[in-house]
Amino acid sequence: MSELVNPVESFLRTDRMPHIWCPGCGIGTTVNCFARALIDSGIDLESLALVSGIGCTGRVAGYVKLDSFHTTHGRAIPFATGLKLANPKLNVVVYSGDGDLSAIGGNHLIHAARRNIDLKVICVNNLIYAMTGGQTAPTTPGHAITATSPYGAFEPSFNLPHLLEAAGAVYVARWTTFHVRQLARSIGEAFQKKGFSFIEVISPCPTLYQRRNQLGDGLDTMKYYKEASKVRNGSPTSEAGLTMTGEIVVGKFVDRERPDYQTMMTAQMTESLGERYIRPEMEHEEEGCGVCG
Amino acid sequence: MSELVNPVESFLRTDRMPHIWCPGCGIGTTVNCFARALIDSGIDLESLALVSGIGCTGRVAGYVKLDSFHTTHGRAIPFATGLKLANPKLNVVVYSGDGDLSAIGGNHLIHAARRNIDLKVICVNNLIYAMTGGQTAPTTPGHAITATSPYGAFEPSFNLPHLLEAAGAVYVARWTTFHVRQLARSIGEAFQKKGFSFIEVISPCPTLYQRRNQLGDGLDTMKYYKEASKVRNGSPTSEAGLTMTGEIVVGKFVDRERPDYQTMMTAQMTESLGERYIRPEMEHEEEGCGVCG
Amino acid sequence: MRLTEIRLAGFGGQGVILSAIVLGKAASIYQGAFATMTQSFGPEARGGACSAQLIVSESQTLYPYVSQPDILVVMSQEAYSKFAPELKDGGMLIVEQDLVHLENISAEVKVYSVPATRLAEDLGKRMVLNIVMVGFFTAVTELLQPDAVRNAVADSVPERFRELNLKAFEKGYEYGIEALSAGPLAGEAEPQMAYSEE
Amino acid sequence: MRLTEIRLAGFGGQGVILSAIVLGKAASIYQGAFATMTQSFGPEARGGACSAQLIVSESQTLYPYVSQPDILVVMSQEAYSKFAPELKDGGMLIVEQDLVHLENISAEVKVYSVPATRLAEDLGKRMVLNIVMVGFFTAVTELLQPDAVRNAVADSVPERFRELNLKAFEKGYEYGIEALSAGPLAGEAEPQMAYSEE
Amino acid sequence: MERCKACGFCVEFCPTKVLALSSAFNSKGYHPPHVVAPEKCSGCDLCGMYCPDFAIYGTKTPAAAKQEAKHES
Amino acid sequence: MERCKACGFCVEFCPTKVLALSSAFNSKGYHPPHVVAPEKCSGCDLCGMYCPDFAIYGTKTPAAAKQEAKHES
Amino acid sequence: MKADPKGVLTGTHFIDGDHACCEGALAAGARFSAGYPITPSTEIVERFAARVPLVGGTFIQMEDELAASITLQGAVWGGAKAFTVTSGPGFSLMMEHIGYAAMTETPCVFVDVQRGGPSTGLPTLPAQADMMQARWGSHGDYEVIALCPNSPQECFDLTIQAFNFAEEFRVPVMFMMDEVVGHMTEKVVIPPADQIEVTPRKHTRKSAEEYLPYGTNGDLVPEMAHAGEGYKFHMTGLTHDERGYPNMTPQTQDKLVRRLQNKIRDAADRIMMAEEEGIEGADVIVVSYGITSRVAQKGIDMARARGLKVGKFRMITCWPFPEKRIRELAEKAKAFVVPELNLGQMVREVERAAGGKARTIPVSHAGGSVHRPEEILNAILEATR
Amino acid sequence: MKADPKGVLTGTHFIDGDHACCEGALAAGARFSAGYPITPSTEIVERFAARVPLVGGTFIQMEDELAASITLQGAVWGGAKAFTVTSGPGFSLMMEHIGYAAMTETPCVFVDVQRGGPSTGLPTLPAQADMMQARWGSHGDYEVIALCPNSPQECFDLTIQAFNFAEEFRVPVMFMMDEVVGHMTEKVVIPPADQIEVTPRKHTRKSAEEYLPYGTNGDLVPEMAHAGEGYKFHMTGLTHDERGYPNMTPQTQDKLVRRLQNKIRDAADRIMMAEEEGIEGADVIVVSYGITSRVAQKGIDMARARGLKVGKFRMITCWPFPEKRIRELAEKAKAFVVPELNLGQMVREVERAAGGKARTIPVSHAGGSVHRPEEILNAILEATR
Ligand SMILES: Cc1ncc(C[n+]2csc(CCOP(=O)(O)OP(=O)(O)O)c2C)c(N)n1
Ligand SMILES: Cc1ncc(C[n+]2csc(CCOP(=O)(O)OP(=O)(O)O)c2C)c(N)n1
Ligand code: SF4
Ligand code: SF4
Ligand code: SF4
Ligand code: SF4
Ligand code: SF4
Ligand code: SF4
Ligand SMILES: [Mg+2]
Ligand SMILES: [Mg+2]
Repeated sequence: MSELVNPVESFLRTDRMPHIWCPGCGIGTTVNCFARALIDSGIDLESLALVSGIGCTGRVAGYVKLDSFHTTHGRAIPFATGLKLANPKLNVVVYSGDGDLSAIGGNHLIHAARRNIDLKVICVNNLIYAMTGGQTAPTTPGHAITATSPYGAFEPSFNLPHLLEAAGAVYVARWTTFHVRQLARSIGEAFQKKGFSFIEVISPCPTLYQRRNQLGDGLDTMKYYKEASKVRNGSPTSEAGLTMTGEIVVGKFVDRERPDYQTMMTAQMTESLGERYIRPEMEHEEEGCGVCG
Repeated sequence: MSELVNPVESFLRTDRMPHIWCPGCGIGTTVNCFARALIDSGIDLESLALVSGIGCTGRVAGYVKLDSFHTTHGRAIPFATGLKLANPKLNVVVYSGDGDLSAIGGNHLIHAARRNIDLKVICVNNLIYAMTGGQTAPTTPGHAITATSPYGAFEPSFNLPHLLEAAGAVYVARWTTFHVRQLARSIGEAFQKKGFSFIEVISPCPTLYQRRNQLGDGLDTMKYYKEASKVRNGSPTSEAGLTMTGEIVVGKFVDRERPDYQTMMTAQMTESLGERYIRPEMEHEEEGCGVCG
Repeated sequence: MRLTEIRLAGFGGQGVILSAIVLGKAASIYQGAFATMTQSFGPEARGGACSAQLIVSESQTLYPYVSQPDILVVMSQEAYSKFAPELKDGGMLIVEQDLVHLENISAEVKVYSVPATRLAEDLGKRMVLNIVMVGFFTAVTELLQPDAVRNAVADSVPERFRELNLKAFEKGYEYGIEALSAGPLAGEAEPQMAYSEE
Repeated sequence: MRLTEIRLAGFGGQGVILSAIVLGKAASIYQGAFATMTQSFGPEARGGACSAQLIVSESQTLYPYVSQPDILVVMSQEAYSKFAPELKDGGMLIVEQDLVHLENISAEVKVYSVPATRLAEDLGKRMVLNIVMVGFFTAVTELLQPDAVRNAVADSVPERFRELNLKAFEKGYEYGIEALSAGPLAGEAEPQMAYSEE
Repeated sequence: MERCKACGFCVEFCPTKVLALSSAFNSKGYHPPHVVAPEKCSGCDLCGMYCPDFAIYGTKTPAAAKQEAKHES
Repeated sequence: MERCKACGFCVEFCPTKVLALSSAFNSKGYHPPHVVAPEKCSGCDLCGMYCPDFAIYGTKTPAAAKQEAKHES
Repeated sequence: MKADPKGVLTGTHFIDGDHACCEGALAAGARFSAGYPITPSTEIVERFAARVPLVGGTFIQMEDELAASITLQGAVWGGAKAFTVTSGPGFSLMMEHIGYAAMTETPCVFVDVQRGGPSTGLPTLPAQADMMQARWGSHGDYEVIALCPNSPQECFDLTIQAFNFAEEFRVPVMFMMDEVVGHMTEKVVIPPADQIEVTPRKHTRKSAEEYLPYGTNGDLVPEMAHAGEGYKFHMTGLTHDERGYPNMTPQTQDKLVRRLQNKIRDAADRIMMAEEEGIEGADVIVVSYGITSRVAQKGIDMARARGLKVGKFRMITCWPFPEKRIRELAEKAKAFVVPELNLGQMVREVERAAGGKARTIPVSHAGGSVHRPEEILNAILEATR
Repeated sequence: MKADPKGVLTGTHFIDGDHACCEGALAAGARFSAGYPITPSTEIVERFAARVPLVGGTFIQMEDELAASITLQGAVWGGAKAFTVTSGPGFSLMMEHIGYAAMTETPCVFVDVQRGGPSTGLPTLPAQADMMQARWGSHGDYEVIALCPNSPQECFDLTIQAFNFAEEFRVPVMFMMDEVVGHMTEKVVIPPADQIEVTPRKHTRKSAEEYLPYGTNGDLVPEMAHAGEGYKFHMTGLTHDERGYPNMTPQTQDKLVRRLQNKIRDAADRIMMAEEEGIEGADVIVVSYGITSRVAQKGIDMARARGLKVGKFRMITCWPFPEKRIRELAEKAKAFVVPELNLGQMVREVERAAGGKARTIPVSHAGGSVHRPEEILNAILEATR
């Protein structure tokens, strides 16, 4: 059987395996789906860059065999923005956790969605700050016990698809780690779009969220996802709020067309400057590089 | 006529007049409406604190005769949050500009709305960063010329009421400086609510926005507001986007009930801790102060 | 070109800074000399007083500030009150005739006066009063070559306003040539008479 | 209490840190002596190796680290391989019998062995293996007063688990008393025999 | 009226057209409004609400006093 | 199977119940899955997509080879 | 005044430095904390979140460190004693607001549990490489106080001291722990409340009419008022006059910023806390702080065992730097040996203050662990050569 | 290599320092800037926004300085030369990402046009009080290069130099202007592109298989690759090995962080740029930088007019501090006079390096204007006493 290799193997830095994720952690499952989406979409891996922030999910950047950037906490999106604008030919994926993207990174999230920067954002939402030991996140459901909410969380949590739709994303979907095929399909769809895409994946953190709330282990959580999820493609995002043990509305919620940032920039500059405008990407088409000599 | 005094005089630090705002600037008009709303609501001025960020609007804190805090750029809301949580009896108003609140302060804006902190936010939206000389703001309409968009702005702008509704505000309204009575009424209504209220006021910056875009002076702008505004109370916020010269949808868009942060905190703590929970405000009711001795 | 320290002052919107830039450009670009221009930003950015310091010289000057100007150009009463006392003995004072009322001028000072705003209004654009002033300055100070200043004017304004500004320069310059031949006013004279005499 | 340097090591989830805390608390709170406990956080926070260093002494010790422990408690093979070489000559080695296979032990070392996991499982909660180990440690080292340790156990676990943990302590303690009277194993002996002999 | 910067808001939006910008200058060089039709003033204070410079306001005074005493100067 | 951490996802969600957790340990002390019903395997690779540790996968092999060669070990 | 007994967990505890720091804050009267999780500091606020609802106060986890570091200041102006807690990356994000606290004279405490840097670095391992940042990390001229504990007991005691200094001088105090001290568990004795001295807020007793928010007389520290008390005061991060009004002139700037500096510098002797031992007659003095001071002890002991005359100067107050004392010591000893868990930070100050009178030998360490005592011994040996 | 002519506005201009800085960046090959407006720096990016679409590049105004300071780094890894521009408050917000750039060895330039601080301070008036922050403002140990221009011409020339150093050493370079230099207008001569030397990116020529992202041989500066070139490399702000993989051990930390330090320290002589005049035989040497160096000149001239022997040492490179040279000068002169628009920052380094060999006399100034030349003269007089 030695001639057979796991198809995702070529997407991984196998020299860094085993990874640090706990037994039953959902992050690896999402990576698996991501890898399979890449295979299916036949996208050129050399043109693909992956950017993560800090967190358990943030470690994804360290495990994928792509140009991969492990940035600072919350700043994956602006880093990715610079990458994309400097080299518009890149496909840029942002892969990070709920806390990283929506707490400290919340401002960049809504502004990048507003600008409609052509980024594919995969947000692994385990409803907690896992890496730092299980503190309350803006996604933590009410009443959940966390390290910083020892008497139960009471802040309302973000309904991320709703926020992202209002901010301007062109593609918004939510799945759980149970929905492996749908998730892979969504990722593939996001690659077809030009603009800001946001895919939320609800994922177990048995070590710090489920166990502390007597919600069992990873497998128990997967079973809960299976039971409690309702696929409602096109559902109004305002109706997609989450609770600790209730229904999980999943599906593709938003898929609309708006010109992306670079398209708008080119249009406006061309309108004002006509021929005098030199598109940044033309630089890349020239012979010889102005940076490296 | 010397015995008659302008009724807003008592709200102003007259020793700091004249203010720095340009002729035809709308900020003063909003302050006027604010002062009148305070008179009408009969609110106790000693319990009222006003917090601003940095900008032309941010200077409001320096002109009102209230406990008034001129904080750092973008951080009026978290400062106000601390003020309110440390002394729940205060009425706390945040008064700042569009750039301050929605660009650098965007994260705090959405998180405070999510948490439903009991703050009244008045956002003077002049569609520009005025204080620094007229650069593009997240609110600048497409095609407008600014100091940093010399060939015309091309980024889509935020529809702030829509964003704030999605983030969780309980009261969301928009008026222009033409709508002085409605604005004063809205401010009064916000004081009646417990929770995060957001009032956007579209306001002229003749010096740096209107003139540069050949939109005339302050008065021309006021006339445009008068003509182009459509009062649509209860309008879906998603339909309240703005353009440079088009219709301005104004009105009270959101007015809903959700328990505010402190109410939820008390409920959760009481549920978990029962009698052992000591509410922070109880401290203030005690004799003798634990801080000042 | 002798080392000359100049202060230009007025209020926001008069184009004080641009006039300093034009003069500096003339010296440093079109006459191959050196010029250093600094401006005061008041504590509040909007409106209010506005002043520029310009040092022109044959060689690079390191210290960039003017303490006792050789030439003071004032376009507002406030600027006059603030800066006139600093003027060097024997220095030259140039004033906007309608906006400045002269008081207590030392006899040592050579005063030239020009109704720059009105001259500009005559041209149909009040806005160009600063370039009128530049023309006047060029004539009465004889510090810079008129052609160098003309080039600097042409180079410093948007294409569509070029002609107008060049006209403004000539208007000020001509007025200055006359004033120069008339000689400086005594500090006591009511300067606005100069215009009504025309 | 003589200055004693102790290292406890195993893998994440075994409660290594808590056992060190209990021992430290016994010394410093219930016996009025001093204890310093430090722990190694590995490069990766989750799972993996886990170790604690504990120094107990009559007076405050400033230097908080152990380089050559007097007593080494190991609860995993990895910990054993890593730390056994550091053990002081004539020191004491305490091992989890089922999880550690002894190799190349110097004859100077006194080895005591306890099937803490199985003893804990006998009590119905594998989780308390660390407190079984604490009991065993108390018995064989004779470093701390058993009552001080009992108090520390009671004080360190949540109310609802108190009884269980105290039982675990006793189980380990009794096993230790027997082991002590049997004397240390030779390094060569197959330690798991100790249990099957019961 | 020393604070007035002549934006014209009060003049434009006075519902009964009580005011007009005067041709005189105030000390800052602006033309402040003056009352041209005091009898029409309802004391609605809209001028006061509009004024960005806190330079004017209206009051509801007894009908007799209406034509005076309404506009700070 | 050295990477397996015995989460049980593959076992639970294999649509045809091909797998079961074994009682043996791998070197990390976990019980990895083993194939109990190779003939039922469709090669759907759901196990592969679910596995958070990249420890298993399914392939569509010719029918003859189905019972072997599918699960990395 | 005496501590409020509600916050004081009197008794003998076996807890780590992070938890002791939290108890110190509670004992000092802190009833508000705004935080954002980061290893290895989070345990402090985790404990605070569990403890403060039982004492009457609030913990709020903010969306980021920018928010945390200003929310706490809002709370101070609302009448609370407040602090925040972070580690390197978060500390970097707090720099703007440390400057704001200095400028507005907001009494508050910033705890930095130092870990390996730069950037994300070594999240779970120790360093002492934010020492210069603690002093210089915000733009413009300002002064702070920085304290370095070396044990859980000191994490308790000195946290109280940090709050007391903050109140006395109306200054942000940097409480510079390190990962080892934060995670080290030792006996911590918490005395009864009536044995804990707590500095009350310097609250004005003037009437609203008399009150000048930034006026001072004599001691350079203005009196404070809180929102909601009727003073209707204004405060700003702009250069301001005694009324708290913006006044952007070089004169006002000079007066204000020099006062901010002098209120600390003039009191440096009082703020300076250090542990000295074996200084008299010492040839070499080991200058250290935080966890390194305990490691240094072993190096000193080893050197003394070889008959060397080695003194120990352990800084508790690192900022303001004990310049005067080091200058004095430079006249006495031949050399200073300065071990720190960084590539040379406080040693620069030692070198400066020594002014060539005594040699200065850094013992640098990039962090991630502590020095081997031998490294310190070797430096001592080199110093005596 | 030679500058790309597209970005070079060859000719003689009469422009201010802000605009000259922008032209320097364009000449150096910068084709990307991410900014956030703040007085008095905004003119730089305003000009860039107007110029770069005509040259082939991008300006993006971000939502805040946190974003700006990391977006530019994304652009660098995407293949651009990039910079950002700010002033005090914004600089404070960039501290985390300056550390990130240092750790990941991202070549880039941060321009800080210094204004009065702390906090919002004096937004439109000058200071030089972010000098220590430029070196120490981020957590952990790292090294940067900082340059201080004193004229618009230097704003042009030295911006190019800043980019060149950034590329040569793969380090963030701090370009420390001040409000006076930024807003001062003078002649700026921009030479033809073929007379402008530009340092190319140190791009690897290795194959993807051979390439070690953080491996070095000899010169301590690793070779770089960009995203999209097939290298499939990883980079992180965690402590990392030569492969760029996280490796959180004290050993890797030591190797990495010391290399980050040494690549700059070892090259300090080469990086050190200064202007010396009248040093030989001088009794007093005035050490200054930025706008103050021009003010100091007047003080020096006044002192020389009185027959005093005064030398001038003008630092162009402030970090790494010209330690060696100051040490040498301390042997020659009796005293250093150090005027700066702050309450004493670089003077501490001078004092340290002087090591008691020469007196050090600070001439502090809280900012908002420049020194009166008499203040400098007086200090010189004091120094000769
Ligand atoms: C500036 C800064 N603040 C805080 C941290 C500490 N930190 C690391 S990861 C993390 C939260 C991670 O949560 P999330 O993004 O949900 O990822 P998860 O671990 O849950 O996958 C935090 C707060 C940091 N590294 N940097
Ligand atoms: C950290 C920081 N960044 C930038 C600035 C500069 N700044 C001051 S006000 C302002 C924008 C103000 O815009 P807005 O909030 O819309 O207020 P306006 O002036 O338009 O009323 C900016 C960018 C600052 N003071 N601090
Ligand atoms: S802590 Fe939670 S999120 Fe992190 S690896 Fe473990 S299970 Fe996954
Ligand atoms: S610049 Fe614009 S916003 Fe600022 S005061 Fe003037 S008109 Fe108002
Ligand atoms: S108060 Fe009188 S003047 Fe003012 S708006 Fe009303 S009617 Fe007009
Ligand atoms: S009084 Fe007020 S509203 Fe009327 S013109 Fe003057 S400033 Fe404008
Ligand atoms: S590939 Fe085979 S074993 Fe895997 S899930 Fe599909 S049917 Fe089951
Ligand atoms: S093979 Fe993978 S999915 Fe299956 S039990 Fe092991 S880790 Fe879980
Ligand atoms: Mg998470
Ligand atoms: Mg604005």
